[in-house]
Amino acid sequence: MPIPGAIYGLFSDPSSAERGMDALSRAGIRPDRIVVMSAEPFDEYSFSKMDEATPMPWLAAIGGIVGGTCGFLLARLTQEGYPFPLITGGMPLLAAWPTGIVTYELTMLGAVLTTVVTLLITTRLPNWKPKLYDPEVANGKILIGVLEPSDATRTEIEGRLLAAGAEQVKTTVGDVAS
Amino acid sequence: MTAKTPEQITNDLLRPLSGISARYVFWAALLAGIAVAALCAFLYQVYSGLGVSGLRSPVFWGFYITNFVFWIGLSHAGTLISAILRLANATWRRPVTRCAEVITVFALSIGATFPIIHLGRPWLAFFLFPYPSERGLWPNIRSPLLWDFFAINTYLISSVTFLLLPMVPDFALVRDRAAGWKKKIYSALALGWTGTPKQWHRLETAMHIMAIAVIPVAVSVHSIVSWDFAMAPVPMWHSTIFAPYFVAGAIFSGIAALILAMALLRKLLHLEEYLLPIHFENLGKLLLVMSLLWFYFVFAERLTTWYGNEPSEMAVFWVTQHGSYAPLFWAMVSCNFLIPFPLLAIKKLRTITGTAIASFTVVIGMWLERFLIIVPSLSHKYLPYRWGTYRPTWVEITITAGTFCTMVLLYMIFSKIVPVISVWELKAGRHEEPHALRLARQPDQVEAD
Amino acid sequence: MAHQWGMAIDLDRCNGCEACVVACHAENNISTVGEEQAALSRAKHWIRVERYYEGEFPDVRVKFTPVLCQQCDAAPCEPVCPTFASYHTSEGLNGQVYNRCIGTRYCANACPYVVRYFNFYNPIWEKPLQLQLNPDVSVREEGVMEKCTFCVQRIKAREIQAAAEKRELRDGEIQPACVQSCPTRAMVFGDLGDPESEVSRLARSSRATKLLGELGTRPKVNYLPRDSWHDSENA
Amino acid sequence: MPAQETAGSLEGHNSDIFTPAHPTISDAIREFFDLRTKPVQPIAYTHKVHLANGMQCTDCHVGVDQGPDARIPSVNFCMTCHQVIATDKPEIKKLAAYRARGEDVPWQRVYGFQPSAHVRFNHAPHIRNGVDCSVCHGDMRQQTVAQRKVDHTMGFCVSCHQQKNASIDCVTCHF
Amino acid sequence: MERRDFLKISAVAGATAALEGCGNPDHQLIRFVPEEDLIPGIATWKPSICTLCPAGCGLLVRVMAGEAEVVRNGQLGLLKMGLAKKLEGNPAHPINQGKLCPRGQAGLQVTYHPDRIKGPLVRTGRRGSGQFREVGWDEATKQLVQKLSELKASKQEGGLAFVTAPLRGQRKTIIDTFVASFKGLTSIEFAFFDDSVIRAANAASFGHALPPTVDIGTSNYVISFGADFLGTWNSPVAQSLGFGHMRKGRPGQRGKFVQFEQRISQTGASADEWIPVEPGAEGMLALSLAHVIIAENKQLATAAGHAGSLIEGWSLGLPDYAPEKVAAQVGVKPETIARIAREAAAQDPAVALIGDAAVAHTNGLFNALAVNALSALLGSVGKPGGILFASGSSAKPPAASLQSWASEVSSGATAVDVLLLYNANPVFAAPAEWGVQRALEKVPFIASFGSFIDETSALADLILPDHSPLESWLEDTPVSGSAKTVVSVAPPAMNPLHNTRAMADVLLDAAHQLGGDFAKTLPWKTYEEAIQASFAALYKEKGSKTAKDADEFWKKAQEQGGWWSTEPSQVAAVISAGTAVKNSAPQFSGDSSQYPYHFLPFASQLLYDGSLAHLPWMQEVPDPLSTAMWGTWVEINPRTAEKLMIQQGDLVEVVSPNGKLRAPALVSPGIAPDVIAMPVGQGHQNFTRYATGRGANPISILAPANVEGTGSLAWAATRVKLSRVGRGKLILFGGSLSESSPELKHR
Repeated sequence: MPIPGAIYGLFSDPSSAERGMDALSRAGIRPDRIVVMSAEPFDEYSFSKMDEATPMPWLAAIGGIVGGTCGFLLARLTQEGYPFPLITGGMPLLAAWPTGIVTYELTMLGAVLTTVVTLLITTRLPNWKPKLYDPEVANGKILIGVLEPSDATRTEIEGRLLAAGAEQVKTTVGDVAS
Repeated sequence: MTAKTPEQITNDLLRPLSGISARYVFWAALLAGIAVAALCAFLYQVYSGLGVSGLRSPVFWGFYITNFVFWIGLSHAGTLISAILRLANATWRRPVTRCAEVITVFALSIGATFPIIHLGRPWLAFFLFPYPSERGLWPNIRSPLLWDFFAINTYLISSVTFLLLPMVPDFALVRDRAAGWKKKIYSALALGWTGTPKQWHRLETAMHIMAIAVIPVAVSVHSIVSWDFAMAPVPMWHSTIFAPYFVAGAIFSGIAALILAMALLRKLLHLEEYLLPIHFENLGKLLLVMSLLWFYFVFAERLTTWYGNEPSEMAVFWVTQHGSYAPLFWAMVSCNFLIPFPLLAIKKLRTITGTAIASFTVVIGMWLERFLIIVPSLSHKYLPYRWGTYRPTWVEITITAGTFCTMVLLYMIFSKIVPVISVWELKAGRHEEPHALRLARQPDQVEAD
Repeated sequence: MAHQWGMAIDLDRCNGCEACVVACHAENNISTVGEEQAALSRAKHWIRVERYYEGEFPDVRVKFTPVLCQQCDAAPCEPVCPTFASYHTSEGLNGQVYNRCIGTRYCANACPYVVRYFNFYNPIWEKPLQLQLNPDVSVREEGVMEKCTFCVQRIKAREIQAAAEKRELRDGEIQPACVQSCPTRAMVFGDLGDPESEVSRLARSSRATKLLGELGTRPKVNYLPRDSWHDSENA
Repeated sequence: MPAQETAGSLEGHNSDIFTPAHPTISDAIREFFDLRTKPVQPIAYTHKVHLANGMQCTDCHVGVDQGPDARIPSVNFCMTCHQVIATDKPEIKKLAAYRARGEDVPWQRVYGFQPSAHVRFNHAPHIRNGVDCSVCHGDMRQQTVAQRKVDHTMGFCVSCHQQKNASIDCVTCHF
Repeated sequence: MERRDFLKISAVAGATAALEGCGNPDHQLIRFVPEEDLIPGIATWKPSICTLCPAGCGLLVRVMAGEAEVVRNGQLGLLKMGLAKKLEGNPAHPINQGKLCPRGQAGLQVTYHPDRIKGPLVRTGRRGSGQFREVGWDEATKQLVQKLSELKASKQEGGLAFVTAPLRGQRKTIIDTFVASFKGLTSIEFAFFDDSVIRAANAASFGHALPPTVDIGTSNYVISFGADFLGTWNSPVAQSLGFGHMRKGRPGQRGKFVQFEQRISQTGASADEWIPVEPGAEGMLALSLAHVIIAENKQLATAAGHAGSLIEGWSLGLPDYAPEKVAAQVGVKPETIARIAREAAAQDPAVALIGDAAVAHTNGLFNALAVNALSALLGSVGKPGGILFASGSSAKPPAASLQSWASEVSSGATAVDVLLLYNANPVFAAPAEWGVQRALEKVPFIASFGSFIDETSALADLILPDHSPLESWLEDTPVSGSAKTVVSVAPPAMNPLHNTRAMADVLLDAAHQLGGDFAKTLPWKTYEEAIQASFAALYKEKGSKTAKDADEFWKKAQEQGGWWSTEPSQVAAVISAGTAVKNSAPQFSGDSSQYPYHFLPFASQLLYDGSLAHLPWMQEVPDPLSTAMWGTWVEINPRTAEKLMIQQGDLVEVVSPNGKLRAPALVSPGIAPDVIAMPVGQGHQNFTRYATGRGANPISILAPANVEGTGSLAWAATRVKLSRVGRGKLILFGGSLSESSPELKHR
């Protein structure tokens, strides 16, 4: 039975991190148990090939539509807001062009805001107390580790990480399930 | 000179955040002083009445609206440029984007204050907000000023987020190296960023979407600013060319401002190894294109007017070409075209200094352009009996100077709390296409490739 | 149908005497701004008599044109106002709601006739000059745009009176201050909605023109230009 | 209500100019937030008693059905009755004292729009169209010294105008 | 209070302090018990009379309840009272028929002027120092009476002088009677723009010593020689009404109007044909027109009758005035003269009138007689569409001339002990050369009835301020503007704001205190009584269809603002045989080599002769032609300006043989190159906060030349030179001069 905590290695360069990753997967660790952290994106390395799929663009589009609708309604309803028709310049009370402009602006605003919100939610930010982190990452080290490894695998993992070229392997105790 | 390790990069780029020199304090104090003076001038205007400005009939708009258009234009430096570069995936963008986006945020906030500064009764500015009241009255959606309200707010919000998101990983970086109260602050700002692949992927997707969204917003913003004028039947205002003309002008002045900012940062923050000649080279080329485009627009506008020979328009036309506004007009042409063109077109001159000089004249020239769009038209409307003139007073001049100082001051402060170059993006760029930076280091080979 | 207030000005009668200007000042509480401000082109004359010289000595001619707010039906000043301070009333006037005005001065820029005047300072009356103020008309404060209202206070007063007397308004019953004062009877005010009214008759006449009509502002002030003398006319 | 120059000559009467400007910044702020000082009446006039004795509003507030304003009666007008009626009451003594000094009673305004609201209110058409005084002034039969019972906001005016389908065109009131 | 100071206290958000703002009575002025029980917000219209110029238009005054800060027995307080809010023409009045000129409407500001004298003043400082002490009426009247009784006792010749503006009606009667009781001269009437030349000419030509009532309305051809009849001349509102009617009042029929002058006046601006003429050559031109008409047998010479017979060579058809002979001197092309003559002869009725500068030359009387003869020849005298004469104080003795009086006094020939001033400001409005100021300084005691401190009343020892016109009883008998007999009267439109008294009342009061035969000659207690008496007399004389007795007649008159005949009045002409006058060329002071330019002062449309320069409205309303505000200007032809290298707005120095002045230049195409024009009205040294120290006064540099055959000033007979001395301050409301800017051409 697994005990709480995590075990991870710190790699100084992406290629060794790559090897560490392979080692872990060959050891049959479930991918969702593996954790990777780096101070910069390593898109072209396989160890960061995870959680790539996201509906963000679609959500943004929907957000845009919602925003646009709000804009349109705002433009419409406010002009009809006062019970007396406030005609200006001989224009119709509900003029298409300006309504279009307001609708457009709020569409964009909607899209942008949804994007930001989606980003924060999907990445669980803000989260000021990350369960598992190592400041070494800020110094360019790449962290690759396993969450809640079972006692059985513990030593094996440690060995494999070191073999792969981890500069050091650390263990944390305590609930790290993020 | 060899490629920098991530360690070095981080150290170099975070250095400015620690320590404040006496020189810095002096300049900051000086700028702050002028900014405060401007604030006082504004309060004096509120207290005494708009009469303390030089505005009069028929020139009801002067310096304030000139500044408004100018700053909004300047704000197109960042978000738009960096967005374009991001989408075009121009690798040399990486050290540039943040300096650019910061300009946007600050210039936009400054520009947005002018419509309030110029009001006869600024304390009633809230009438512009669509809020429900017992009166049942709402603002007039048909007024271009309302469009401004929506466009500028949208643009501001987008730009701020566009600037902030990529800053989070760098905050994390600072967090991990800082100690004490600084650590507390930066931890808060870092939102607990850890740098898992998921976070990186999401951030990059978000930035991509935002880049797509922000370009049309930026375009719409300055189109709408131009429509503030084009919607009024005023000679030389009521023109279809205005929207593109203004957008082009905005990008033009924006790039100029960016180059200036970069040149200064490079000197003051010793970023010689990050802001390289290639960046000025490339931005210089962009500026050249915009300069030509600007000249093309001016030419098109003038030509059409001249052939149209519509009396009311010709009055404005001649007063700018030969009349009392001619000196300013020709100064503008020199600043925006005659001077920058050779500086940017001739390769030998397209140095950092060269581009910086060109940018400086362009910034001045574009300010003049806005002034010359507004004042001559207003002072020469249809009925010659009511032709007039305009002279700014010390109040307007102080407030104008104040906003320029505020801009620089904000930039200075920013450079002390955030790395002005995006550390992680730079690193990412380093290993992505290793040759990009190599080329950058031998700009003379760029053409060869 | 609702009234459509309009005016006709016969420039063949007008002799530029400025009586209308003073009448307007007296009726509408228009403050004098003083020498210093006048020099800054901030004097307020809701109606002004434009004077143009034509030709050179000795063959000089002078043309007078009283210019006041044209109360356009497609007024450029209205849509640009963000707060509805400038809007079109049900009786076809360009309403100017002082309390809504925040002083963007956009309307004044948009107005091709330059008939909108701005209060750059609070107006002052050196006592007891304030006793001349007309209680039926607002005293405008600093930061507010103002302009000719076709003497809306007189219109309202007459409408209320007619309602009290349960009758229709008579043509020519309402006279703005300028019209009332005009010594040559060059100005006629009335309801353009009523084809029988004097002003409608003049507006239909072949002489009628509009100031800057080509701008499509649909002004409700009709100008009847100066005629020339033909011997035959009197034959 | 359109008595600007009255207000003006009251305001800052010590200065030799009349201006719509506020004498002090705090006055400006107070008006901006519509903070009104409670009027202090020189004499505790009681509407309740007078109305209870069968008097009509228009007996004293003459002109309210003819023109924009309702007249506040002068001391002479009050004294026409109070020569003889209730002369022993302290408040009436005050009244008599004013008259003796050749002064009018400095009644304070209870209602009235802020001048910056630019409302040209006209009583007559309202009275003619059967709007009861109490609609806007509360039931004076229940009030002794007049108090501000009804808040004359634009919403208040507009909603009533709508019910009575009177014009709600801005220029109906603002000019 | 300076605007700058005011900015400090004012500004912030606009709007009068909240109505119930000062919610505590203790913080307020006391309120006086109102004298009248007014209903607030309801306007009443009261008839009145405009006194600002001799036209005598009828007014309606809009009176509404308001609260005024007033001083009553020494205490400042608020008083609810009826206040004049607006002046409009009285529709019932035959002269202005409900219309009113800009000056008349600004009369409102006379009453509310901040610098009005608020009570009787006694001089404390030295003369002209402007230091006075407020006193009560009793003390003030006592001082006046004492001086007068001393004078009476001394029985000295000409010891009393009374200088007034030209007056009519009972005020004149009272003054004349009053002065007559002292030995020596009667009152001196003085106004810069007086009509004595016209009166003299009309007396000679037509037997009416009156200004003409020109029936422009029904005329088909109007020739005006320099008369600014739509602006300031004679009865401008009546003439404007006529002008409008002539132009568009008669469907299918539109009269022509030709103006001859040197500078486009506001009237000339409305002419169908504006023709410049050499200064002073108007008479010659008129006779040339007459020559053509006679020569071409369009009209018999004899048709001109007596008026013609006054012109030498008339019966012979004026051989010396053939267009080609006089063209050079007149400065008008012969063919133009001939054409105008033919047009005029062909139109019936056609009328010729002359005024302003044309009669202010040394040969002004000749010019006037010549034009009168032309009118007579055109057959429009005494006919509709022509020149008519109202009834009215026709036979008036020529008032003593201020000029001669001043010279006598300053030379010491006459000693004057007491000088009374009323509505006249000769120190400002008379040429410096007359030495009025020197004369006044010689007078030991001067009392002024004026409402304002001006250049003249500043020299007074005692000031007895009159009511403003709106506050006092008024009556008037206009002498032109309507063919009907008009006798206007009006009770006060409002109660006096300040501690003032009507001049007539003060005089009557003084008379009664002096006692003697005044009890008989001035039987009335008050001015009101005097007016009522005159109406009683009028009722007896004219009778009335509507009123059953004198009282009702009097009441009706007050209600409608006066009494007027229903039919045009028929007044018999008093023709006295006169000798034929021969052409006299105008004389100009200053020889043309040294002073190359004619100096042409003209009446300001807004400030008139300067007596209205103290009204803010008149200062800020743009002048019709120059569009100038708050200042004066010197009008110059572009060619002249170019020659002298003078730009618009430059400060120029105008030098005449009799003085110099400085004013900003206004370059205008509407003036002859050899003429420099300047409006009268500005240049007050001491006339309230609005007029003092503003611009320059053209009168000050005029030569003391007289119109031959009359005592009046030939104010257009001065020559000047001018030069640029720097930048001036010229405030114009108007931008471009021309509608089509030369800039608008392709280049």
